[in-house]
Amino acid sequence: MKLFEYEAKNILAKYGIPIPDGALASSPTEAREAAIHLHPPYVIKAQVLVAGRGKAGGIKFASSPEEAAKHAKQILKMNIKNLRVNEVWIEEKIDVKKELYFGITTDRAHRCYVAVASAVGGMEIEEVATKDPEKIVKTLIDPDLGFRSYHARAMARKVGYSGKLMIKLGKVFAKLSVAAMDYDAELMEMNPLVETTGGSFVAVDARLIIDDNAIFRYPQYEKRLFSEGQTELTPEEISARRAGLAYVLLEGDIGIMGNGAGLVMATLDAVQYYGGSPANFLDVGGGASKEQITSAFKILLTDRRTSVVLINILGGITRCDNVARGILEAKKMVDFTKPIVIRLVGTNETEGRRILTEAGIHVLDSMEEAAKMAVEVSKGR
Amino acid sequence: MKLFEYEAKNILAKYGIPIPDGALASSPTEAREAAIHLHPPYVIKAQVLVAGRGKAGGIKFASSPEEAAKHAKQILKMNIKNLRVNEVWIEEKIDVKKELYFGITTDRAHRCYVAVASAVGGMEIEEVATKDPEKIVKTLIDPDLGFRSYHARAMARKVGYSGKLMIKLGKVFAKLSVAAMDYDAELMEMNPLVETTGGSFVAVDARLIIDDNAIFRYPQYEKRLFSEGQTELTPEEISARRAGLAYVLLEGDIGIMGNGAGLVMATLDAVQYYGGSPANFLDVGGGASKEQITSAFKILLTDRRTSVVLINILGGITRCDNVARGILEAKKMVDFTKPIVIRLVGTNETEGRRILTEAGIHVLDSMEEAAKMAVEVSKGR
Amino acid sequence: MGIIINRDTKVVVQGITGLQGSFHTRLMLDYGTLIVAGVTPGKGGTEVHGIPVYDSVSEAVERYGATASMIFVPAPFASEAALEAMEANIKTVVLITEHIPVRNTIQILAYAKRQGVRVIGPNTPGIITPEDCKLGIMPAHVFARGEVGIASRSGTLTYEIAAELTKAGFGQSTCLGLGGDPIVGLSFVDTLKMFEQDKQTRAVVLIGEIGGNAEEQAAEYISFNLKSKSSPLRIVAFVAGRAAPIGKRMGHAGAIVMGKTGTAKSKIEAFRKAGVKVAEKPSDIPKLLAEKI
Amino acid sequence: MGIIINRDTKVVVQGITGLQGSFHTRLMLDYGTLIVAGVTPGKGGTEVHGIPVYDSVSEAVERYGATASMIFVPAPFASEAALEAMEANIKTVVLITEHIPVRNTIQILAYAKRQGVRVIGPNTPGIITPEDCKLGIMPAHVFARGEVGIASRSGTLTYEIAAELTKAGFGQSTCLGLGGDPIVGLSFVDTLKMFEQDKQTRAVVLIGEIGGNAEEQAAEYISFNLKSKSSPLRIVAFVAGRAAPIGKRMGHAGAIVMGKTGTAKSKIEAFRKAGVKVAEKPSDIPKLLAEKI
Repeated sequence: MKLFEYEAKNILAKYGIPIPDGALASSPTEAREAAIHLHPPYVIKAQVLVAGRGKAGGIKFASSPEEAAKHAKQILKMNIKNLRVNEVWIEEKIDVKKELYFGITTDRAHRCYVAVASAVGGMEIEEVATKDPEKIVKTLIDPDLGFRSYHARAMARKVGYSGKLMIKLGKVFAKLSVAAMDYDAELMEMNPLVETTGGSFVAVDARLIIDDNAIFRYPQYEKRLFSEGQTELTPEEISARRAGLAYVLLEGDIGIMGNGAGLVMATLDAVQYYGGSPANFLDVGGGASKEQITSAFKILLTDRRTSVVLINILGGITRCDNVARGILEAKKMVDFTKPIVIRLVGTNETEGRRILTEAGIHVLDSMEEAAKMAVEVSKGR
Repeated sequence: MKLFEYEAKNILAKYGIPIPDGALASSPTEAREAAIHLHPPYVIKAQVLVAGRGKAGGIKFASSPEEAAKHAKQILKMNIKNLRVNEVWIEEKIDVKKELYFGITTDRAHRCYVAVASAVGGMEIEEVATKDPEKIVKTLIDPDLGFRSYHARAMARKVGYSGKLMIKLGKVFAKLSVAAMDYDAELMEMNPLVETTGGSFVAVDARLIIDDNAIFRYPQYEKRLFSEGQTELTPEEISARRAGLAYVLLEGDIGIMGNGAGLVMATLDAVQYYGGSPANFLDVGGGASKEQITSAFKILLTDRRTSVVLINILGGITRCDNVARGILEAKKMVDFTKPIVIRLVGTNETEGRRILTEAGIHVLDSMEEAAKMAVEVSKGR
Repeated sequence: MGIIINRDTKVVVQGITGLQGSFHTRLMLDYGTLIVAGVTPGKGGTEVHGIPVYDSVSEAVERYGATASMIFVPAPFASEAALEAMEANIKTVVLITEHIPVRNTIQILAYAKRQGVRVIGPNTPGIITPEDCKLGIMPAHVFARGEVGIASRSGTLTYEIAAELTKAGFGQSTCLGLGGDPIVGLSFVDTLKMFEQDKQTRAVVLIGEIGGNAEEQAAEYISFNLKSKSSPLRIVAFVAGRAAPIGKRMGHAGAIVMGKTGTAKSKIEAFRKAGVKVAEKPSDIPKLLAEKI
Repeated sequence: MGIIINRDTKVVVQGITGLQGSFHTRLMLDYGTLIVAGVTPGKGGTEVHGIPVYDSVSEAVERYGATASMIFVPAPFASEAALEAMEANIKTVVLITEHIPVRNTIQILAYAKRQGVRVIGPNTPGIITPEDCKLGIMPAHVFARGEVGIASRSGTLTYEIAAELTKAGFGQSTCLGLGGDPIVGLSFVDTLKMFEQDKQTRAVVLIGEIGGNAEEQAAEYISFNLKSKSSPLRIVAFVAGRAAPIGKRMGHAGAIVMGKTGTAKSKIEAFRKAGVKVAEKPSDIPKLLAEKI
C-alpha cells in the first residue's frame, strides 16, 4: 500500500529526519492559510499516489500566500493518471546544494533488505541504475544484525562525504532504515534527499510503500485500504480487493478470468499470442467461493469494453459441475448477454461441460484452444 | 535499578498482562478514596525496594475502605530494612487457584537471557531452586531468535497446563519477555503469577530491575537515580554514586578505600583475614580525579564508626606523588584526625611516601602489611 | 528417487486441525505420504484422520523422528510455526501459507540458513514426487511418475503443464512450487543443483513468471554449469506474464514488473542466451522436450 | 609464544582520537605493539602519534591486514564499534569500555560466535604478552616474561598479583583480564584451553571474584581435563570477595552475590575439590606456585 508523500514525510519527521516545514490543504483558502504560517518561497505539491506528478503539472512554486492559493486551486482540479487530486502539500522551498537518493527495499535474490544510496537524486533510481550505475551504492542488510551506524556511514562516505557531514548523513540513513523496518516497508525512500547550502540534510520528497501482507499491523492504514482516492487502486481494483480477488485493468477487449495467478497470466499471454487483447487480469484464486465467482463475474461483465469473456478453470480439487452451476447463476444475476468461452477441466468435468454447453456456452478442454476461440469471437464482432 | 512494585505492574499492564485493579496512595485518606473505587476485599502493600516486606508487616488485608485506611496509616509509618515507606499500593484481592512463577533474567554462563518458570510461586525462586529444583523450567533465549510463542507454550506445558489454559499462559509469558527486553531488564518477574479460580492469569506481584548501564535509555527513571527513597540505595551510596564512586556500607570499623574493584575486595578480605572488620567497600576506580578522591575521603571520614582508615593505591599509570598530595589536601578539607594507613606503590612512589610519612601517615608498600597494620591500629584503640 | 522427499519421509502437519490442514492431510494420506503427526497448539492429545495431534513440533520430532513439515497455519502465525519447526530440527519445511509479511519471511530464511533447513515457499502448492510422496495441495491425478523435474513459481500453471506432460507421455520425477512471494526459500538454481544429482531426473522444466530475477539467475547458472552437451539435464523453460503491464501485481505478491526489472522479455532472453529452449505456450513444452531427447 | 596475541599481531585502535584512546596508544606503541591504524568516524585522514586514522575499520583491515582491535569507544557507541570490527573480519576484539548494557553485550557475543571472533571483555584492562605485545591499559612495568599465564576478572588485582609474581621471579606468558561485567566474552575455561596448547605456559593463575559461576565452571573443566599429574599445567587460584555481603555490587557490575549464587566460598570450594590450590592472600600465590613446581 502506497502512502501519500505527506504521510511518509510525517513518519520521517517522527524518526528525527529533517523535512521541510509544510502543511496539508484541501482548498485554496486552506493553502493560503498554511502559507501564511510558512516562510516563502513555497512549493505546492499534488498529493497523489502515482509517480510523474511533476511532469503532469502537479508541482508548482509560489512566492506569496496568494500565489500559493492560486496554484493550489489549479492543482486541486487536476486528475493525474486517472487519480483525482484531493489535497496539496505546501512546504518551504529548500536551498539545494546537492540532491541525493537513499532508500530501503527488499532484495529478492539475497532474501534480505537492501539499502540503496546514490550521489544522484531527484530522478527515478532505476533510471540512475541504467545511466550511471557507478553512482549507486548498495548494502545488503543482514537480517540478524540489521543496518548499523557503520553501514550508514560507509554509504555516506561512498556517495562522497567525509568528516562531520558524513556522520550527519549517516545518521539520516540509519534513521530511515529504522523507520523502514518499523513500517514493514516494501520500499521507503527519500528522493531527493537534499544537502542544503547550510550543510544539513533534508528529505524533500519521500515515498513509503507498506507490504500489503503486513498492513494488518497498521490499522490506521488498513482501514482505508478499500477507500477510493486513499490508495493507488482504481475503483474496479478496490471492489475486486474487497471480494478477495486479484484484478488488474488492461487496455483490451477480452475479459479474462481464471483460478491461479500463473494460469491467468498464461491465459493472457495465450490471448496475446493469438492476436487478441486482454481487457484485464482477474484471478479468483485457489479455493474461490461461489460468492467470489459471482463478484468476479460482476466486475468482468460490467466492463463495457468487453466483447467476449474467457474463463479458464483448471479444476484441481474443485468440482467442475459446481463451478459450472456457479457460473450460470452469476451470469443470470448480472444479466450478461455477451459471448462466453470457457475452458473447464478437473473433477466431474463431463457433467460440468454438459451443464454449460446446454446453456449455450462454448466449452473447451484446452486453454490454448479456448484462448484462440475467444480471440476469434472478439474479432468476429 | 529497582522499580517499585506498582511501576513494574503498570508496565505489565501496558504489555497486556492482567494485574489486579489497584491504586497508589501516600496517605490514609488517599487509601480510603482509592479503596472506594475498587472492589473489596483489598490488599494494602508497602512500596519499598527491598525484599521481605511481607514478613516485616508491610502487606495487610482489608475488607472495607476504612480498614484499608487504617492499615495504610500503619504501613506508611514503617521503616523496612532502613527504607522508609512513602507510598502504599491498594489492590483488589485475587481468588487464587494456583500460584506460579515466571521471570526473565540473564544467564552468565550461556551469555544470553533466560526465561524461568515454576509451578511453585510466591516464594523466592532461589529457594524453589534449592528445595524443588524439578519444579523449575528454564529456557535459554537465542539472542537472534528471541523468546517465541512456542517457547512460551512449551514452558506453560511444562509447568502443568494444556489446552486453552496453556495457550493463555503462554501468551502471558511471551508478553513478559517482550517487556523485559524493551526495558533492558536485569530481572523481570511475576511472583506469584496467579491462576485464578475463574481460569485467567493475573500478575499479583511483580519485580523489575533495570540494567544500570542501560538506564540512560529510560530518562524517566534515570532522573531519579540519585533521589533518596526513590531507589534501593542508602543516602551514603547515593552520594558515592553521584561522585562516580562504588560504595557499599558494611558492619565493621575499618574504613577502606582503593583503586579497582578487585583490589578493594582483596583488601577487605585481607583485613578480615587478619581479624579486622571492614566498615565499607569504596572503589575510586581507575582514573580517579582529585575531586573523586576528595569525595571518597569525605564519605569515609564522616562515618562515625570508623576507627582507622586503610587506603590501598596501586599506582599503575597514576603518579604516586600526586596521589599523596591529593590525600593530604582531602584530609585537611574534611578535618580528619583518626589514624590513616596507606599502601602506595607505582610511579614516583618514593616521593609519594616521603610526603605522606612527613605528614605522620603510616605508609607501607605491601597491601597485606597495610591491612595487618590497620587491624592492629583498630584493635589498639 | 526424485529430490527432497521420498516415500520414507516422515512428515508433520502444522495446523492439522484447521479446515485446509485437515482436508489436505486426508488427501496426502490417501496418496501414501507418511504423515506421522499433526501439531496444533492447545489441541495436543486429539486425533485427525487417525493421526495423533501434539501441542508442539518438538514432541512430534522426538517421538517419530519427523524430518519434514507442512505448514497450513494462517499468515499471522505461520512464521512462528516455521521457526518452531526449524528449531525442532525439521530439515524440510513446506510453507503453504500465503500472505506472510516479507519481513517475517526474511527472518525465517535467515534462521533456515543457520539451521541448514530447506524451505519451500511461502505461498507454494508444495512438492510432489509422483507415486511416492506428496507434500502439498496439488491435484494428484495430473502427475505421473517419470523423468522430468518441474520447478515453478506458479501453482495452477504447474498443474496445467504437468497435465500436458503426462498426456504427452512425459512422467515427472519431482515437481515443486517455489512459491509466489517475492522472497522465497528454494530457488530455481537450488533445485537445478538437486535435479543434477538425482538419477531419476533427465530433464527439467522451469516455470517462471514476471518479477525479480530468479529466472535470470537460473539462466546464468545454466550457462556456466549445464550448457555443455555432456550435461545430464535437458532444460526447457516457460515464462508467464508477457502480456503483464508495468507496476501491477499479477495475483502473486512476487509477480510484478518494477521499472525495467522482472519483465518476461528479460527472462526469456536470458534463458535463450543460456541455450535453454523457451516455450511460447504450455502445449509446446512436450514438443521441446521431445526435440531435445 | 603466549596466547591470542604476539609481536606480529596487527592492531587497530577504535576511538584512537579520544583522550583514553590516544593516551594508551602512545603507551602501547612504546611497548612495541604493532598498531597499524586508528579508527574514529569522521576523523579519517588525520593521524595520532604518527598512526593513520580511518573512518571505518574495514579500511584499516583492507589496507594493513589488521586482525585485532582495541576498543576505547564510550559505552553508548561501543557495541556498534565491536560489531563493525567483527564484520570487518577482525578476529580478536579487546573491549576496554565499561558500562555497556548487557543487552548489547549479548548481541555482540552472539555475533562473535557466528563470526568466530574472540572477544576479551567488555570492561577489561586488556591482554599482555610481556615483552612482545600489549593490548590494554595495564601498567607494563609490573609484568615480566616467563611461564605463568594469568586469567583474571579484575584489573588492579591482576597488577597486584603480577607484581608479586615478578618480584618472586615468576615471569608471565600472557596475562589477560576477562572483564568485570556479568557477561563477558572469553571465560576461564576458554583461556585454560588456550594455555594448555601454549608451549611457553607451564602454570596458570586464575583470579576470580564473587558473582556468577565462571570459577565453578573452570573448576569443573579442570577436574575433568587437567586434574591428572600428567597435565602440563599447574594451576593456582585466588578468589576476591570473601568479605562481600549478599546482594551488593562490589564495584564491578558482575561482582555480586545473588542469594546463594556466586559466593567466594562456593568458588573456593569448587577449586579445592578440583585439586586447585587456592591462595588465602595474593602474596601466597608465588609460594603455592613454587610448591607445585
